[in-house]
Amino acid sequence: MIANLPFIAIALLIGIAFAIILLKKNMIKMVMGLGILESAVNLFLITIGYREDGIAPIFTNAPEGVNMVLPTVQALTLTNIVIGVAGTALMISMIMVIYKKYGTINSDKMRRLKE
Amino acid sequence: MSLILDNLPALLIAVPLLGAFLIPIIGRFLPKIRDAWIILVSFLSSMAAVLTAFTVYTKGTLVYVFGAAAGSGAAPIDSGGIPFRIIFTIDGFGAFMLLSAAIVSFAVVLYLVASQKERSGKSEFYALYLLLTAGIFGMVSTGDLFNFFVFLEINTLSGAALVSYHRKGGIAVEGALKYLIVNTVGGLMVLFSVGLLYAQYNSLNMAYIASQMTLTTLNIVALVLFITALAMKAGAVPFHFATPDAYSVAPSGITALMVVASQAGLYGLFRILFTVYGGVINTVTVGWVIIVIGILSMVIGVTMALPQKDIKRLLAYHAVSQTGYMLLGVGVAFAVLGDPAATAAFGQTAMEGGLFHIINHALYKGLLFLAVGAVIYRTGVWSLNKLGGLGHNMKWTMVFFLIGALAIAGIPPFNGFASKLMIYESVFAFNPALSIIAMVVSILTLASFMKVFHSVFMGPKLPEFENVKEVPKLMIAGMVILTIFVIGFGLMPDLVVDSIVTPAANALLNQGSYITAVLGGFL
Amino acid sequence: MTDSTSIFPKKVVIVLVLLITLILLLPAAGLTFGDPATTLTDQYYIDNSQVQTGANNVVSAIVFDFRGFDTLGEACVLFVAVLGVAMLFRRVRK
Amino acid sequence: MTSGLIVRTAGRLIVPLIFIFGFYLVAHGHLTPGGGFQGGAVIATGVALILICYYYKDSIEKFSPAKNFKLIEASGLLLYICTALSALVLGSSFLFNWLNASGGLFGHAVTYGINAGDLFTAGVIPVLNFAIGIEVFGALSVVLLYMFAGLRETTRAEDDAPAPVLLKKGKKGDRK
Repeated sequence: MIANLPFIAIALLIGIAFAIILLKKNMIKMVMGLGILESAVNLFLITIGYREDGIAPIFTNAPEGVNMVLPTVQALTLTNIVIGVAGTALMISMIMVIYKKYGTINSDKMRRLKE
Repeated sequence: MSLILDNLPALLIAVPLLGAFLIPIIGRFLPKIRDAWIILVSFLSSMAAVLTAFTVYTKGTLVYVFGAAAGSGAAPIDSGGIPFRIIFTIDGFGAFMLLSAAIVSFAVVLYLVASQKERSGKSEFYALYLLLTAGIFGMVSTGDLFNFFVFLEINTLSGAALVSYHRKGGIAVEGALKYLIVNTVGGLMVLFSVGLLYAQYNSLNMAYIASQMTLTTLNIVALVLFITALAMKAGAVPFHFATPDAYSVAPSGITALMVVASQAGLYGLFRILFTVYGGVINTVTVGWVIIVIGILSMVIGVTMALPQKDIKRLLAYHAVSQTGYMLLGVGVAFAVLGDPAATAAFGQTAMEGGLFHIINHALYKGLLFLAVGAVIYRTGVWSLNKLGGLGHNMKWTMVFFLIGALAIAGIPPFNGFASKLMIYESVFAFNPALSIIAMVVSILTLASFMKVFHSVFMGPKLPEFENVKEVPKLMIAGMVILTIFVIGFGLMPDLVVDSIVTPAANALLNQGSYITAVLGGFL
Repeated sequence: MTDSTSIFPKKVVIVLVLLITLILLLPAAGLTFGDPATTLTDQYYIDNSQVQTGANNVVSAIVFDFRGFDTLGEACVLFVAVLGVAMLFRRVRK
Repeated sequence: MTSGLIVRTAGRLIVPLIFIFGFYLVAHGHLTPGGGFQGGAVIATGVALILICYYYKDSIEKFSPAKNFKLIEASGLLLYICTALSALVLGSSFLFNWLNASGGLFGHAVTYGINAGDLFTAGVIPVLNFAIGIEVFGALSVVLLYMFAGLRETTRAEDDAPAPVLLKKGKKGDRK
């Protein structure tokens, strides 16, 4: 069980992220919660691709006769990181515009949509 | 010509993307031809989608391998029969969704070119529009789980950016932010479950995973996450809170396409349920989960819609309610999937009704949003209390709105009636109570729309709307396209069901044919 | 079922979060760290990346060749974000 | 409206090195850890450093306005999709690696197994790496520039004021 520590850490990270997203009223903190969630998923992807004593899957000047870790999940993680950056950039910009118009980033004070 | 026909699935994505990438350059140096360019690109991508769908209906499932050398199959022999490249698998259901997206996206472009004429930031707007179209096309054609996630993110981000287009003193941005946060969480849940499946089967191809699928705890966790996340995307009830906020503040034309975008989430849900998990899970339990989500969406959507004063918000709640019909029909079909006799008796019809409702909903809800957008375009007023007497000056818009309203309420001879009748009949055979709920919801929908119609178009001419004119011709052209399909599908339901809906239903019900199409002789 | 945004009762949230965490602890029981269940696809990539793509870096070979289409999609996501940011901060010209 | 002398001088020294390092990461993406995304992001940090050293208004005057970066980004994407489409014209499928081991550009045959690495291998992969590098560099720079443009710039007096003036009261929404 203790060898599976990374998976337990992932579950805890996701729990923390959801708690932040659902409880915090400061929108920047909600976006930070999303960032934690995304990092947890990235960590999960990397973790499932690890092989005992593996090296990075690159042939240039690699040592002889060792296992390589699984490369696909690393490619997926790379993709997800960029997607996460894009999403965060968009969210932060939206919050900046909201702050300019409303003067607040508290999600309690800005629910004008409710009428 | 054979170059185009051989590579249709690639062109489906490449054409809108190429168009979108060129728009910043065209907008900077040749702003005069920008409108013509966007109409051309949208027309070409819609044509590519229609051609793809036609090829699928005539020649069977299309399998396209990205980056493979000419002549090598989906699962090369030296890999031991595992498809290791990204594969587009377009079967009857994918082709069906492509058709619906193609029709709506082209009609909406015509509308938008006229209605957004006076606004700033159009280069970005149109590029995002094309990217949203490409995202929908990609979601419904891909046969690869991670690729599905990537297109889901394109769909989400471009949808959110488009919602925020008008800004409206921050309200639009707020709606967009809410939509973006909810859907990003959903997207990450999809990715987590993709990771769970990858950890067990070391593959991302849907067909390969389906062929290896067994019932483990991890797979159940993954299924729960998939259902939650894709129901979020589709705007079904426990997660519907972002949908009305986003739809009510988006530009009207965009909302029409967003309906299709949320249905792409529904596509993913059905694809995962039927194709990936179809053979192994307890279909009765999961089917009832889907049915309950559907019933809740129907009832809560329509009850929230009734007291709304904001006309677009009202339509958005009806969109939630109509999503329930699709979930109900397909949920019933999934619940009886393990029972061939029941499937033959009513499951197949329920499935066809649910799927037929997808395209019908895209068409008439698109028409309604465009008509309401036309009213707002001329008057600038959202509130039902302040509108009135517009039928005198906006005759065409009134006719289009009436057609859409009758179609959504399920009145013959419009298309909503055809699909709702199929759902009522088959669900009645499954469980009469569900069918009665569906009918009651339909009556409430009719009541709600009669109220809207009366308060917007009927009554005496109001002095403040004295000078309101009919909308420009291009906007009418966009609405006419959708109206033709609404009436056409209503007049010839049998023809439509036989030619496009039945292949879609068969594609979902027959899991083996999907797997064979990709993996070929390696089973 | 109200129209609420992020304002749930605290107790509900805590229960929900605990539930999510517990469900996600299941993978820890089902998977082993450092020893993937099967490695068919990945071993194929490692063995064939030099033959089929000529790249020494297997991750690069996957990102740009075997799964190059994903990368196109990902570049699009970044493009979407840029267009969205540009649209949000645009100045309205009169 | 500029930051201090030390920051500016250090920035001038470091920025070219950042650009060169980013270019190296992009160019060697198929041989060593790195690639288009990483290299593009590194180059964009150089842009960020310029923004920090010279503030927004001076930077866009000295450097380049955001709309040019948008063109750079679009051209990177066009390079990617045109490379992908070129394989269609040659009769294979979208994104096929037709330059690999062809003898032409980036077409040297690779030694299988562990080797020292040859820059001119891997066919279209380096081309796509450059395309993505250009795209990411443009994209992140545009995002940075627009975000800076959306901010209210502080004046020199505010910058030099003692900290409590700026950080007064944690109450959100007080400042207009």
